Amino acid sequence: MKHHLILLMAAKLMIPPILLFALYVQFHGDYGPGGGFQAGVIFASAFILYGLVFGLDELRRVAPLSAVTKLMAAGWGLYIGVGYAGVATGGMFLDYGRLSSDPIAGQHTGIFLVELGVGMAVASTMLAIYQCFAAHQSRELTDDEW
Amino acid sequence: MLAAGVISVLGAMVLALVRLFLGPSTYDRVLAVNMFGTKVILLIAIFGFLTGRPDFLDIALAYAMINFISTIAILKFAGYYKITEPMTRPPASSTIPARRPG
Amino acid sequence: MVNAFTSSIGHFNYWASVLLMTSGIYIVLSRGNLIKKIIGLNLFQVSVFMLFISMGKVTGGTAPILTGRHEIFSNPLPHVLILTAIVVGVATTAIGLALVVRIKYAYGTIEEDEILALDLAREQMDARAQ
Amino acid sequence: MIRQHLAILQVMLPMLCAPLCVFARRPVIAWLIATAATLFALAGSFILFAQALNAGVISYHLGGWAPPWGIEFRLDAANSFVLIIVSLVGAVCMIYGRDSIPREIKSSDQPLFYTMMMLCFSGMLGVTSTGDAFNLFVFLEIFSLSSYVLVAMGAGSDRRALTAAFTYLLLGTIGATFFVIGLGFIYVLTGTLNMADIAVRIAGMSGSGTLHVGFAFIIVGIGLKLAIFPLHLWLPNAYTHAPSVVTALLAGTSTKVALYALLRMLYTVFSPDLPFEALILHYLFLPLGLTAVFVASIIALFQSDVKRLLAWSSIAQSGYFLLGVSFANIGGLTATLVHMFNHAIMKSSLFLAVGCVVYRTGSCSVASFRGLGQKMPWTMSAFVIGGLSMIGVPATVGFVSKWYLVLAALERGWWPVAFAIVAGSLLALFYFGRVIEAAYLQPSPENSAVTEAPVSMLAPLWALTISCLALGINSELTVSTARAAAEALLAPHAGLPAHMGP
Amino acid sequence: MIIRIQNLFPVVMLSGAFSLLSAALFVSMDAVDVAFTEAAVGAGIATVLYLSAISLTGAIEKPPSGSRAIPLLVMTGLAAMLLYGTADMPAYGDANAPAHIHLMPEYITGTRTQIGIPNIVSSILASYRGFDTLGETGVIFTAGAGVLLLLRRGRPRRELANQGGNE
Repeated sequence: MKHHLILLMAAKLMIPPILLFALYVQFHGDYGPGGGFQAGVIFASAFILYGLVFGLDELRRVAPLSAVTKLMAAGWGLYIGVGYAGVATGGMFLDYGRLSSDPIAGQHTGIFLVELGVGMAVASTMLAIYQCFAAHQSRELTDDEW
Repeated sequence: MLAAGVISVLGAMVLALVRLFLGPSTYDRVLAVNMFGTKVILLIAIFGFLTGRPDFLDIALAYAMINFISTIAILKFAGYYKITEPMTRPPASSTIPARRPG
Repeated sequence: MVNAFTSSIGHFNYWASVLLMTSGIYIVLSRGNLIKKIIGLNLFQVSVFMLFISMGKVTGGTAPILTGRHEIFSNPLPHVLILTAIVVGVATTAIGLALVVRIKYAYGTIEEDEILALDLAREQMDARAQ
Repeated sequence: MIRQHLAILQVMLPMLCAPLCVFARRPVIAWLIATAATLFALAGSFILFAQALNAGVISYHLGGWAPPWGIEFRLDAANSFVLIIVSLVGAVCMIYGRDSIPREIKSSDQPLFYTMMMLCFSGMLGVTSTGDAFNLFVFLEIFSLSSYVLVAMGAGSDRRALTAAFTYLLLGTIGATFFVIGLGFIYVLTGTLNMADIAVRIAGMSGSGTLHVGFAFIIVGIGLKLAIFPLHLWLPNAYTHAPSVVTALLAGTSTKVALYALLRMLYTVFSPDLPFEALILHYLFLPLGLTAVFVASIIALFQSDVKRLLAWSSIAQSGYFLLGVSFANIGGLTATLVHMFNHAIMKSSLFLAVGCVVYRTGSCSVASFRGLGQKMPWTMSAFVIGGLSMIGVPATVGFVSKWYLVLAALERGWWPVAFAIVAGSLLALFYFGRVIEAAYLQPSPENSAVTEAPVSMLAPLWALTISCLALGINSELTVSTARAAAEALLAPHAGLPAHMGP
Repeated sequence: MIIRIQNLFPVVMLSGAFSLLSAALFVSMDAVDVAFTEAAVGAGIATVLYLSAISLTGAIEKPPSGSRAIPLLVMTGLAAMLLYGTADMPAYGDANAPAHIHLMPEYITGTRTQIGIPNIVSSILASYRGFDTLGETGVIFTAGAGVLLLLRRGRPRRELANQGGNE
């Protein structure tokens, strides 16, 4: 006998659209409101919803903390890496103009990569923070602590 | 027409806030917060049309999702006192403790 | 009189955010509960964001996304700064709450005066031990 | 190519090492990465200083955008001088940390701990290098957030580290937010965030309330980070309970970076006319500085914990900085900068020496110093030299800074202030005397088996101690560097591109 | 209201609502990107974080003790200063404020010609002031690593056992 069957089903139905929406915000950020940071938060909140409904153990199975930590470092590393790519292609640090033959296309590539790095870092950081807090829930609150 | 919509939504928001402040029980407040969130979404949608930039519906969409998630978080917290338990199990106590005046 | 009225409209947003800012600071200074302090800090920061965004608004302007149909845009630079500041705010909140949780473990309370009393008792114990 | 990009690599290499340390499987590898990065930064800062002296100003345009639109790194003699201080103390602390950190931090936490150290270090370098006011705030936050966590890492041995970190977080965030508010006011007036551009555009206006309030908020915000006298509440606890390496790093660098930011704001952004002529700020700084020196020194007299004693002494020293600034002449500024460098060396070496004592005895109360003169001769002699230097005994760097402060006071004709500086040193004699007396004249507790600290900790400690003596005897080097830095600070419009000129 | 309530649970809900409201305000002031972020962070992530922190530490706040004079004094001083400062500011929405005429036109045309994406906020964020955003990501990374350092290991038994004495 499952409790909250409706909620479980609703959450299951909601999570894929949220992830899809996060990707839309990520890649449509150049044209409308949005960008890496917002997309990262929405992406993470989909996982947080999953964790809320199905429990922390299940969330850990899907997104283990060690992997999340590495992703966090990788996201920021990607941003810095794009910066170094600017130096390597003969421009200044974070200069995207030479990432492609045409400066404007280069800017597009640079902004795309940078936003991707931000999105990765933010999503994984939020998830890591949530997992850290959730992992500590070991004590029962009594009624009069309310 | 749209302006009238904005005004009525604002009125509804004020009413929701009143319930939020007074709300004797937690349920009242949760409902009020959720309704307040819904009204904000509506407000943004109408406002987008009012200023001629309907492409901002994106934001309203995002709000709807966030509002859903935070309401679930609040409710889960109210029912279980903690956020790790999977919701496939029954809550720790089946009733939300009565609000004390505060 | 009329002049004062228009200028008060012109600065209303600033005043509102100043009010919020001061109440945020008031919470931080006057409340003993550490989580409440962090909430106050958050309120303070959000009101600063409002101040900034008010500075960026241009009458008749629209959101700074090029469409080809609009010519006047609000100033996007404060928006950029505030995006960064929001991120900084949430980072501070996260670390602050993590510290609060650790303090709760270590002291068993998150009320400032109780923590101070515990620390004082310990210092007196140390002094006696020497 | 590296020379051309050195200004940015100096900051970004340590910053890249932060995520790299996360991937390190063993703490030693993380330590190696971190130490290599600090040594690179040290070498880089010396080269940059030489370049800045030659070229006047090094301007690095990030992203290839010209300054008022893009962010620039703007290095002159003043910031590259501060860069040297930061990277020197950072490198010494990292080498020292090889044996000290495993004692205080669990091995599974160490890679992340080194990540934090790197973030803190590169954040400080960034604050120092940047020429953009908002970018300064961003780096200030990286450095502050990581230092809150680093201070809290002392919780392994004492839970009070947590409350110390929390207070630090509250006040630090309020300070940073004040800085942002001030920045917003200035932005409304000028429409720019580039420091040099702000300076040019502010120069013409005066008497605007927005300008004054913006200025006040910026100064108070930085003052909270700098722990100038009434805003120092977070500092003693934070320094006392943090791990030894962290304390040495923060004591040696963080207040120096904040001081640099203050000087940059006072002299470059609000070219000296506004702070010192329109608002006569020196009449505020002078009493604050004097109170800081005396009150903090007297509180230090009554401390039973050596780290806390040194922390109060740091607050007293920030009073000396303020005094130097309040003289509002080039002599005072030079004295402040000389003292900044010297204080970084002395205070770090003192905290490192205390770290050695903690390493062996596990405590840093004055009582636990009893008899250490015989048991740990090298550590304690380094401590004594550091202490003498803080007092201002001739042939140490402390004497040099006091000397120039007194000279600057006399240059202004402020006899009582000069006298007060000497009296403040006398107080330092008393509080250091207590510790030294315990170490050399009191017998050690009987069953103590304390031995000398390992060489890997003594070597960096003595490197600082020797430079403390060498630069005290031959003061020409620091003083001439500091004078160049002071001149750079007082020449705000040097080296501006044509479209930004006044 | 947020100041007064001593039970923290409604306070958290209220601050979530406040955050949504301020996000709506941001939309009305044309700051759509900021509104997006504020809603996602303030109403979503921050609420969840506060709730989990409260469920760890208890939700009842002790009634405030001590004098209110000093906070009130600081508060009035601050308010007076800020009002004095804002009094000289250009009026809300003034298109001729220095902030809107100094660098802004170049950013707007530059976004068209040099970068070629419609969202000016994105172009400033990621390209003109890309280094700030690098730092911002660094701040987030710092927070993540910091929380990991502070909370990664489970509940520390030792701290409980000797209540934080020196070892």
